[in-house]
Amino acid sequence: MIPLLILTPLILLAALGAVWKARPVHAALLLALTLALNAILYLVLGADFIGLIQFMVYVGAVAVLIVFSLLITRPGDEAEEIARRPRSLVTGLACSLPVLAVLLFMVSRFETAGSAATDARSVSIEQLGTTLFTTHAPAVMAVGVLLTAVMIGAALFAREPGKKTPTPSDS
Amino acid sequence: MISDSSMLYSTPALETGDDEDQLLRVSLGPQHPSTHGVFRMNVVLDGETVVSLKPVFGYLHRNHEKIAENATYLSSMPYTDRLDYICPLSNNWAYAHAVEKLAGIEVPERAEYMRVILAELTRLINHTAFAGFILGDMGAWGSALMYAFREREKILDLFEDLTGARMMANFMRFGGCRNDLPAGWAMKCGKLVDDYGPFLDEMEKFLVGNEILLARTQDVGQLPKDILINGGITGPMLRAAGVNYDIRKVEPYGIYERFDFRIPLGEIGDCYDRIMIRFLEMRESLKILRQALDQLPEGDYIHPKAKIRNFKPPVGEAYGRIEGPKGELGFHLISDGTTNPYRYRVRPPSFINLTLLEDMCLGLDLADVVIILGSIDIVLGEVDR
Amino acid sequence: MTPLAMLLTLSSLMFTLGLLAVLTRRNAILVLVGIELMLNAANINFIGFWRYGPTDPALTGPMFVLFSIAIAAAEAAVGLAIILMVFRHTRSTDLNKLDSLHG
Amino acid sequence: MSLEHLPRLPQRLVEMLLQNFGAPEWLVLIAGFLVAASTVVGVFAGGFALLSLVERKTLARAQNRIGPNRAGWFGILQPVADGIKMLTKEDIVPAKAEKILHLLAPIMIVVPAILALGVIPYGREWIPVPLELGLLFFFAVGAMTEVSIFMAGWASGSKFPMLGAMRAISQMVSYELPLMICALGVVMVSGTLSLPDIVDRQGGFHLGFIPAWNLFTPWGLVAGLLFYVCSIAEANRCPFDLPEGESEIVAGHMTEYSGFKYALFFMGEYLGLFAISGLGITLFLGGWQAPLPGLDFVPTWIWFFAKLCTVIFSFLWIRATFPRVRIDQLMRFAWLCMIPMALLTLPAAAIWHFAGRGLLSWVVTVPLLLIPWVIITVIYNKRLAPTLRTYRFAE
Amino acid sequence: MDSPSSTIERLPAPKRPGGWSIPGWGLLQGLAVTGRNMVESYYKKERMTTIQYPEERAPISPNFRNFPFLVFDTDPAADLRCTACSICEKECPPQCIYIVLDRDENGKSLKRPRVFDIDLSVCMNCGICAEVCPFDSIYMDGEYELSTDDRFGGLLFGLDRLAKSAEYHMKLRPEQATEVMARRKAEEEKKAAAAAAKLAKAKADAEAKAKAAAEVKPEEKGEEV
Repeated sequence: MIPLLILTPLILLAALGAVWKARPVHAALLLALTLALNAILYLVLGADFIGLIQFMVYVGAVAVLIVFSLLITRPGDEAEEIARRPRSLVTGLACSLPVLAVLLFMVSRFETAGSAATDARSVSIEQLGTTLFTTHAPAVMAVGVLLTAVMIGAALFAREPGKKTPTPSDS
Repeated sequence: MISDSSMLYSTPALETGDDEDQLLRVSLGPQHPSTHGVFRMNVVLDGETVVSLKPVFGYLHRNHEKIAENATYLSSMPYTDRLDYICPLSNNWAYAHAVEKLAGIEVPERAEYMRVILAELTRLINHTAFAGFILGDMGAWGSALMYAFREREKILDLFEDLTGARMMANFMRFGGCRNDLPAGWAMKCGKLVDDYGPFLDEMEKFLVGNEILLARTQDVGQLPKDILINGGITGPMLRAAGVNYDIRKVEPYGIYERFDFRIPLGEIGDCYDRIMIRFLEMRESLKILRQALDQLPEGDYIHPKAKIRNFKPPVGEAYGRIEGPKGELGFHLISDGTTNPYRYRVRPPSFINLTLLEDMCLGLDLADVVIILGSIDIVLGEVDR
Repeated sequence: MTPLAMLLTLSSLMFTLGLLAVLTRRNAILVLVGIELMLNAANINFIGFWRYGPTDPALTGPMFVLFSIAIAAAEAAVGLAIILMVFRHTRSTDLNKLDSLHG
Repeated sequence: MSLEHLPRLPQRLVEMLLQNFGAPEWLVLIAGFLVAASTVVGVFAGGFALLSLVERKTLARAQNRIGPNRAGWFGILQPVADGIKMLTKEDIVPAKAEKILHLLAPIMIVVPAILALGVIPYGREWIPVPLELGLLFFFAVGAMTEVSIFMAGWASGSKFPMLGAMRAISQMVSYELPLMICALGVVMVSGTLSLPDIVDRQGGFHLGFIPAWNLFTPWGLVAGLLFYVCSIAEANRCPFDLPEGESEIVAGHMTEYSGFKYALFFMGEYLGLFAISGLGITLFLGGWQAPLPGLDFVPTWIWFFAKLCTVIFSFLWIRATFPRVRIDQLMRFAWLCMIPMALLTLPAAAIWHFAGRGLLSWVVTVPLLLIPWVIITVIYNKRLAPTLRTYRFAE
Repeated sequence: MDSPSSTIERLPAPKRPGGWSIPGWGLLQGLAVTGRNMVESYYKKERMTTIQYPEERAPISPNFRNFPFLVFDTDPAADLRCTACSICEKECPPQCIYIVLDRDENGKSLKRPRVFDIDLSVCMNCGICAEVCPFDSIYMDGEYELSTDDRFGGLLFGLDRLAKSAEYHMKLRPEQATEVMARRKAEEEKKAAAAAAKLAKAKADAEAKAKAAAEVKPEEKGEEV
């Protein structure tokens, strides 16, 4: 419980930063921090494998990809972003606050309905593997197909449309 | 890439505006590990691809030409050492050659042989160091450079024995050389020439088949022949592209027509060819050295009537050029009959070879720029003068 | 507050934050950041229910998170590839400027 | 207590001391872990200092120089001198830098390297943190390095560091993939993610003298070689030192760093080198197992460090020889050569796992693994190979 | 120009066992070269050419030149060979020599320098001053450890530090010094002989004059009388 009490506000703060920070790279780095803290949360909860995978995939790949895309696209100035913030915030909050309300309402209802087991629980890698390839075998295959398709698709998308080198005649 | 010479001088003015924040403007130099001195390139990059490259030089400008016009003919001789400080003796010879042409001075036989020997040794120094430098530009942490310098030191020892200085030789005089070969010098030189072949074998084994070097240098930085000729490129760079132009053959000076040697010519003219041509040239230099050492006659090392003090060439004009290790090195002198030249002008091969840098680099990587610059083989002392 | 309730609250708040980012950000990549936050909020729920819920031999919670992570990675890869392609055409990642289908 | 237990000595001492004072169980445990961790950090910080000297000496010898020999006997105090120099230098933060990130980046380079060093089994008795998911943990913390390098490059607010960071990210992401795939084969055959267990599975000898290391199997040889190449790239060593690429982009992400922060980068780089070599040794070279039977009297950690020295010496030798590759060649090499070949080791490892070390396995896996080499050789000779240049000689 | 009588030669290609090049063969060859250098640098002198400078020194070639010095025969104040003719000052390429002629109170030249300064920070050790000197008075030194922590005074060499004895020259460059000494001696002898001859002639003249005077004396007297 104590680690949870420490982690939860940290995660929320980092997530808030990721949403709030005007400079895109800061937002992306804070996203990486949020995801890393999430991974620690999983470790604390006893899902070691999931936590490490989360760290590897999210921090090592997704966050880095996002950061890298930011580098390549060199997003525009933040002053503009800050200037139009009040207006966008109104619409944003108008849409998201009801969602939050509904969610929290459901959480409160659930608390009254459900009972929580508090015994320590962990999942061994062997157990996970066995389940993965027996109960969830079709899902694994589907994900495998999806990932292959994604790899090919991403490669096709990202490919330069015909390598073009600048020549004097361009100008 | 540029395909014909009509495009040569119309490199694009970079468009600004919408694209501006997508391009990266980088100033390579003047303090940069691989600009071979204080040289700067204003590079505009798209990602890592070069979109535009403007060389900026003059950081090492020493006013050589004007100083020479205000000093006696002899006083400029030590300054020529400092033009291309890798090969001072070639510079000495080029200047002496120009003055001798201007004043109509004869050079004794022995002095001519000494000059050939020294110039070819200088060529060895230059090309060996070149191989080391270009590997350094490629990031091969100095091994090749150290091997090159190890051998270079041996040649510099010879120079020290002969001229009294390792690099700033100040050795050639109008009508010969400053002093005679010390006893045993020719023998030492002969031994060096004998040992140099195995060293070149080792160096070639080290470099020529190296897959990374092949991948980095082949098809990088080549330009069509006519562009090179129009751009005034000379030396190994021009010969790597297959143009047979070597002043030792085209307009033989000194006694080069007496020696049996060949001019290696490449085909494509990329960085790899430039490296290879230099290796092959070194082999030819060794041949010349062998012959010159064998034929070295006795006699005067300087024309007996050569004047050291109060030297006044007759009124006139002369352009003397030699095949320096980097290309055509020429001195253009106008005399008004006084002790100082009226006009003194250097044609520095490094500088003129550098003019096509941007054309070679466009569309290539930042990493290629460094190699191409290395393959041109510049010395900033000569570029900036 | 039980730990489970706490995790659920955390996940709700994180989801809302993600939604907020999706709604307010104009930069397409930062919208993707919001989507990642929302996905992670869902994952927290799965892990929370697995940890504090009834025992499940099929390990549905961790399994779902595993698949969700795999799919999120795929989604990020494709999303960024698309954004990069759009960027190459329009020289911008600003969603408000991508209005060429606007009629 | 034999020499075998020497590295555990500090830990044991502290634990005994605390137990004598009647400290609670958890405190003893935590203190023991802390001391064990400090032992590892201490050993590798010393190793870093030593390597910085040995590297310079080795490179110097390869280049016919002597190398540092002025500070102390044979230059043994050179690292100390370097340290003093680094510490007394001015710490420069560029005006355009993001101050906090600029400070955090070097720290975040060192931390994952130290964490990664914590899970490697150095000897039979010397495993600082025996994690069940050790291998996964290693890669997970390794993932942090990319973010920190990006932070260094971006926070400097300068162009060369930015270029360096972009190169670093694309390089490390590309080479992490084959690295992990190569490790996956070992995991499949060993059936565990725990590094001590992986080492245990490589114990014993075949035919009485061939160690049962993973390297001496067809798939292990291929995967080991690929792992070796990838680890050079992951450690940003020559010939894949593009992120630093000193002749092109000055010092890459470290350009705007000076003094102690710069030293931290170096420390992170060397510790990372130790970690990745240690992992390679654990996965393919049998960890702390002795190379020949009958050598059991030697403490096992000595074997580990002997192997580590050999591997690191090979890194130095390569650094003394090879030029750097270009970024597009690097990426092409990763995606078109490394990854397909690494993927092929997976079925080979699977066959090995199910069919065992028999004739059948050899017959099937060797051709399977030779296919890409043959293809590459053919492609190399037909398409990529240096076109045999002809040179004319004008008389 | 472009179609030479040429022979075609293939380049020293990467070794190809069996006509095929194995990817990586060239890299292995490179490793072999550096490995060989690594090992041989421990025992082969021609591989490891480093000289540990302050403890060991490279032998200096007899021709080595570094910085000029002025020669005196016996006494640095009185018989410096330099006559302050300023030829070296004019010929010096970087103009680093500064000479002031010494004059007596009447403004008459004493044919020796009062000030003779060479600025080490400007001098480029080319040796032209020694070459052009017609009085054998300036030569190039072999001393090369001239660094100093005094930027101004320490780098400006005056007469006191430039003047070195003829013995020093003899020790430094025996061949050159012997030749110079022999030439100077011959010249001196010639001069002495000439002087002696002159003296003798003068004496003879004087004697003749005296004689003539004595001869004409009576006449003079006579005239006077």
